Amino acid sequence: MRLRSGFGLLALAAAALAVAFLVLPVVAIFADVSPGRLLDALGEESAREALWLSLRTTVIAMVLVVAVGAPAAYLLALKRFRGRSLVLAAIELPLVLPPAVAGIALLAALGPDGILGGALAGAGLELVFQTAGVVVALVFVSAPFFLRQAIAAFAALDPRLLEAARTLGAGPFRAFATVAVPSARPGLAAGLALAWGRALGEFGATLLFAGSLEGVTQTAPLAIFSAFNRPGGFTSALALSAVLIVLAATILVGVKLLGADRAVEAPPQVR
Amino acid sequence: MRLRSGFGLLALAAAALAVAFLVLPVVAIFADVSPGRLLDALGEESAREALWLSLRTTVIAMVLVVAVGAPAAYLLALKRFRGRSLVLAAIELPLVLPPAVAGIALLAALGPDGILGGALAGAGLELVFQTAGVVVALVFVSAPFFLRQAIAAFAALDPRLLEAARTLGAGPFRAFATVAVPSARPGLAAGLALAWGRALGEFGATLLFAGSLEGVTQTAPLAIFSAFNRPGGFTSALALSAVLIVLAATILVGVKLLGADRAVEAPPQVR
Amino acid sequence: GGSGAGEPTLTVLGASSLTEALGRYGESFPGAKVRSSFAGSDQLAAQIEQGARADVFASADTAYPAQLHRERLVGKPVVFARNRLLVVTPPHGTVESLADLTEPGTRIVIGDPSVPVGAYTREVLGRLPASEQAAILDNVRSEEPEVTAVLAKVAGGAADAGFVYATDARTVAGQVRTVPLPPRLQPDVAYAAAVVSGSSEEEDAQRYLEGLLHGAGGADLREAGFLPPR
Amino acid sequence: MQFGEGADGRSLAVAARMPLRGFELSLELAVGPGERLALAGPSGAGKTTLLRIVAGLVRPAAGMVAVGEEVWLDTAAPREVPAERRRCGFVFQDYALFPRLSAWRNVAFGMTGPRRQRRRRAQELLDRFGIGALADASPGSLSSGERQRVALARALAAQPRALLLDEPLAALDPGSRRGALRELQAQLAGLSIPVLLVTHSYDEAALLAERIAVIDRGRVVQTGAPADVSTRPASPFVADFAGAAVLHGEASREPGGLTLVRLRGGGELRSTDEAAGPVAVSVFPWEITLQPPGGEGADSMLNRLAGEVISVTPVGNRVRVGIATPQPLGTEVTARSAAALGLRLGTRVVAAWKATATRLIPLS
Amino acid sequence: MQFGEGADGRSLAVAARMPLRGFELSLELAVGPGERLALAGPSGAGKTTLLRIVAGLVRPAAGMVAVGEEVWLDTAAPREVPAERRRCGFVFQDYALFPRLSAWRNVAFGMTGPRRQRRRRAQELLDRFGIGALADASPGSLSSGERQRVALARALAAQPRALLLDEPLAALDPGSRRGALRELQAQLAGLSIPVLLVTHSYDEAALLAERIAVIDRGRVVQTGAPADVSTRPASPFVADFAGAAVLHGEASREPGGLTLVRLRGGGELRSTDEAAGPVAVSVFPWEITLQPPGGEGADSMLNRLAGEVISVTPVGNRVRVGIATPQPLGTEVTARSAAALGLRLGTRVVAAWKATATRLIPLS
Ligand SMILES: Nc1ncnc2c1ncn2[C@@H]1O[C@H](COP(=O)(O)OP(=O)(O)OP(=O)(O)O)[C@@H](O)[C@H]1O
Ligand SMILES: Nc1ncnc2c1ncn2[C@@H]1O[C@H](COP(=O)(O)OP(=O)(O)OP(=O)(O)O)[C@@H](O)[C@H]1O
Ligand SMILES: [Mg+2]
Ligand SMILES: [Mg+2]
Repeated sequence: MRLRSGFGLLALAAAALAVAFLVLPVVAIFADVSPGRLLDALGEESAREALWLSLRTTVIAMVLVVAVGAPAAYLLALKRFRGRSLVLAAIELPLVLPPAVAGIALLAALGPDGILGGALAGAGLELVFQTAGVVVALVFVSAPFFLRQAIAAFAALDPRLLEAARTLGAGPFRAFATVAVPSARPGLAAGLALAWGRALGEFGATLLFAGSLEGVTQTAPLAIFSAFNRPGGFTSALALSAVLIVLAATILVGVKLLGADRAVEAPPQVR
Repeated sequence: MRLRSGFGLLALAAAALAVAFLVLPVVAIFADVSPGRLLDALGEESAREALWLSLRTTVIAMVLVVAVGAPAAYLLALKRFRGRSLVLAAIELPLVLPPAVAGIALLAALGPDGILGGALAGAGLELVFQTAGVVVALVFVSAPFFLRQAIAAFAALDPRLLEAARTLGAGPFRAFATVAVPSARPGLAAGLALAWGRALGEFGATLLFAGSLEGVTQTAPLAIFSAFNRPGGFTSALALSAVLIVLAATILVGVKLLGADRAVEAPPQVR
Repeated sequence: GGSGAGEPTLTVLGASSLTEALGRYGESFPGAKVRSSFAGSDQLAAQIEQGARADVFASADTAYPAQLHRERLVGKPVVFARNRLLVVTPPHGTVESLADLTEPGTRIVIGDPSVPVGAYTREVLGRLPASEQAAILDNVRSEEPEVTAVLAKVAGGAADAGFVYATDARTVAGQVRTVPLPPRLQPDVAYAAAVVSGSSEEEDAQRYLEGLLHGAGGADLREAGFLPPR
Repeated sequence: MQFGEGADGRSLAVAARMPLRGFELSLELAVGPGERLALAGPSGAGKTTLLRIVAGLVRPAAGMVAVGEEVWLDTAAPREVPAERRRCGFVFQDYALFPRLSAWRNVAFGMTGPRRQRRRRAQELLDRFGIGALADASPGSLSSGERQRVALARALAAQPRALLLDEPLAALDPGSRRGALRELQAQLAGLSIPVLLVTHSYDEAALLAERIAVIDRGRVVQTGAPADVSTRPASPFVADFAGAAVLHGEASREPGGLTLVRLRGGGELRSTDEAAGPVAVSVFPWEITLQPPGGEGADSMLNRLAGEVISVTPVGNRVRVGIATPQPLGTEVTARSAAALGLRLGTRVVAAWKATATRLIPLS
Repeated sequence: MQFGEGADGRSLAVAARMPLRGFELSLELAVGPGERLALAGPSGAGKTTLLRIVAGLVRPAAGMVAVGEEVWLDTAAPREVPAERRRCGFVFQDYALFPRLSAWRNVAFGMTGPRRQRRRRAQELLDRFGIGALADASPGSLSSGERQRVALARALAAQPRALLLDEPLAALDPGSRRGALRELQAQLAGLSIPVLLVTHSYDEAALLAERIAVIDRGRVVQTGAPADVSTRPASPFVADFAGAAVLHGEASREPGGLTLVRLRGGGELRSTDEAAGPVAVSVFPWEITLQPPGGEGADSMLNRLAGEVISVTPVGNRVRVGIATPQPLGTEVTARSAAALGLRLGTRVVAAWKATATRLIPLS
């Protein structure tokens, strides 16, 4: 598309508008926070603890999401079965739940009086008020993001690569680990970045399901909310938000680089 | 992958676990709500009004997102320029903002005292406590979902199709409308479904930026929240949630069908 | 709120816990159309600080109105209602009295100190003997910045007890039991409201506050379980 | 390091039946140790499907696959060895190299043992195929010819019991195809395992294999040495496929031992083949000479058809000439004769050939 | 409805210079109205790039493109007409049909006017190309041959001023290529606009075009009629490309009017061409006869090289025989002579050809 055409200019305007609209509010947060306040926010013990808890719980959640989600997505991508499209729609539903409803839904399913409450208690597994509960809430809200990207990435795999692996003696697991995952890596990384970003910002479901206790269940978004409530806490809430945004941006970019299609940078094909 | 192998069974277990974990909480909501309550929820004037407002505002938001986002994504997908990857990361940042922070950010940028507040007021445009504000909040939180999918879909376009269109006399707009958009349709539809789902569940940013005024800015998620604060409100909140889930599922499936790759169902290639 | 040619419109920002009472009051308010927006008091304060145009701010505490008043963002606040704290427990729970809260292993949820209900809860606990206070605080499993989260956990059986306002308990009526606090422990829970500076409908806003104190609004508050301002 | 040679003396046997879109695949084949059998046939005939059945990538409705004593599939037993335990080398049509593994890692994929040893053995194989220097290159940076060699090395590295190749030359551009063909010939010639290869083209099949199985619509219509198949086509389809011109007519015995064929649309031919009733007549383009009209019977050629030239296409030192005889006829003459005849569109000529070069194929 | 015929009398002229990866594209070409010029050359030579420059899809560092009076590009002016206003028909290598438009909508894409009229004109064109029945089919459901015809129809439907075809036959499987080649010949023959087509293969170039431009590493190394290019190759590269065997040696004049070439590695040849100093010798495989060793000089063939047979590959009724003369030599003989000689790997033979069939190419 030539930029110097009517539509080219229109598209340019659209892109500028879209970028400005999405970036401006984020910039506005930074504009409200002086660099000094940013450092102060990091200096606060409780803020550091919340960030650290956020990092820990999101990492664990991402490990779970990837460890269970990748094989699950692989299967859902490759197998055709009746009701498949229904299943694919169902796993996207958590996306539309308002956060508080997601938390209540988790309580109704996994809380002590929930559907599986007895079974979990019997297994000695306590989630509510526990860091484990935070992880569960994070997995619930972020898994759909990873799953849908992973399914798309695996579905786009060249099936002959998997067949080639089989004729070379690779069983299903080896084919998955050495052929499918490396080939789908850019898509998996994009899904992971998205899920991680969503988990880092997660607020409502965590609060309702796991609660909010410093050092145990109070993640950064909860700490921001709490700071926000404190008289005069507005700026420190913004400062903590800014830190969270920087952290998230780092993770987004880092994970994407990890998934960057290195094959593309291979030397050009010459004969 | 054969299911009857060690890894096949493992993947099956992973898929079952993932689906159950994501679906169970949603089911739990329905289990807690009797069908009668569901109908009652629909019977309430305020609930109907909130659903109708949600539908209206999300539709307008989606129209804006697609109308501006599609050409913007097209340009961002096809043009290489310095800082492109930075721009692509920046437009994903709203994804990680905790909802309340997103609301504050919008207030700081577009509120009466925000960066652009004066300019907007000068143009006679009021957003806070206005339905227009809801739309702005929805666009802000949902646009990244559409944009990233749309960019991926346009980037995957065969560039020769666009070149072919040009050699046949199609200017940039015609190439976009008649070649790029139809070819990218499945990706665009997936992005739209995701953005729409996210917009339907949007709570925090809307509440802070647009308030929760019945009939004006109180969308379904806000009405759910408001119901929580009324006597006996827990059950009616859950009932309204269930209705919202059904609505969202319908939209998700509908939009996906719209984007279904009909070419795939073309008669098999025989020679 | 702007004024049309006909009835003026009054924009009321109310604390979430006032949803029922102010909702009803607004519907029957004479002489003006009332639009009410309910959210956490802190969120409403943030909106006003960010310049949102409203007419009345009805908070669930006195601190936010006082703070905004100092910043000249609202007029002089008046206390328009009071509330009581009580303990909610699951219907089949183990907690039947205040004393049970000190039992080790009892799962208690209270408000985050940053929200009024959390601050008041600490005030209540402060009036208990030091050992009891320590035992209860030891049992606190979560400090919730939203009352909904406290109620959801008690109603869902995830917590054995929670400290909330009497009015909040009504939203989960039937799903929880309530244990009242003895009067000697009751804090002075006051709700203050003020007219937002620069309101274009100042007269009506003032009239709205009057009604809350002495008129139909007061009745609606009483009906929703609030106590009259002393 | 050895490859292929390990599996001495074991032949591959396949029998399969399976409904495909539009027709049923139903065939039996056996390939001896060290034998190269080419499956040739038009697009969609079921060639790839057969290879996939052998490799275990597709399960037929009924069938049997065995290499020597080892039964890979027997739907009657039932017994089925999964693809990954068959040790069946497969060279895919577009090679299906793993895009994120270097050339040597692709080759080493099917090997077992410690990494260093696999690396060394992969390097040896790559050296043997003349691309040792490219061991660390990624498949995307290789030319199609190089990719073909990596794919073959990879399939052989796992010391397969049988080797399957699906159109190994189709992905090459025409410029590299000639060279690659020669190389592949040499590489396949050294193997002692059964080799089953698929191709669209009769010529390629003839060059690469000792035996051809022509397959059409799921059935083997003829097998035999390349020369036999082209000189004695079992059906008009095979004749056409092997490059012959095919005409249709009605045969009857003549006194004198020849067979007379009255062509549909007019004209008569004579053949030394025996036949009666409806037949297809096949004659190779290079058996036909072109003569100016009029000069009758100055030679031993019994068959003469006159017509206008409708196409002239030079190919190397020869010219392909299409003639509008009652049934259009493709012929091939030397550039010299074409010039001598002054051939151009519209020229009237007589196509003449011997009765001995006229193959008759009875039509049921 | 007419196509091509409208732009009578306008020829296409191109001159372009542009750095590519590894070398510089730098060439000038002109194609007359109705002329078909084939760009032939190895992969990566810059053929596609040249077409893209003409169509306006790539801008060269410097250059000029014009059709008749109409200047499409002149970097000196500077002037550049965007691709969509050049009306330059382009048939892409893999056709680049719009996958979500039916065949007729693809064809009608470049047309203007009301829908019904476009539909009718598209249908006419499809009928003309023999695929009228497929007007509503989606490209995905067409065979590659049908797709090629749709692509050509689409390019012509916009009544282009020039037609560019990038390897129009490369996407076809070998089975359909022969037929498609014939058809394309007929279709291109009827046009009155300049036609520039790209191919990898000398044979295809010879069949489709009146003039060939052989291009290598961004430069035109020879242009001329196909016969001229193959009989008088301007460089060893062209000779090899046209299918000749190429040997290297040192030439010197002999008394008697012949040139003597001492081959590198041993052996002598004689040629009627004049040359001195280092030369490349080219001879076409079919000019070479094979004889049993010993029978010297029984014929007029001055050039004789002895060696062992290293490859024997039958092709139709001919056999390609590789011989390990000091510089390896590719020859082609009839199946009959091959049989008579008892050719097999290792047989010693003498390759013989005439001095008049020996082309000398001086190496600067
Ligand atoms: N698993 C299957 N079940 C049913 N039909 C199939 C299956 N796989 C392929 N087919 C059909 O069988 C037919 C033969 O396909 P196959 O790929 O074997 O042909 P081919 O001879 O390899 O053709 P080509 O030369 O084009 O590769 C095709 O019509 C295809 O659609
Ligand atoms: N816009 C460009 N700028 C620089 N180099 C380019 C550009 N486009 C292509 N090239 C390079 O120019 C060379 C020639 O490419 P081109 O596609 O024109 O070759 P070709 O002759 O068509 O080859 P093939 O027969 O394989 O299609 C290649 O090495 C390619 O990488
Ligand atoms: Mg095939
Ligand atoms: Mg090219």
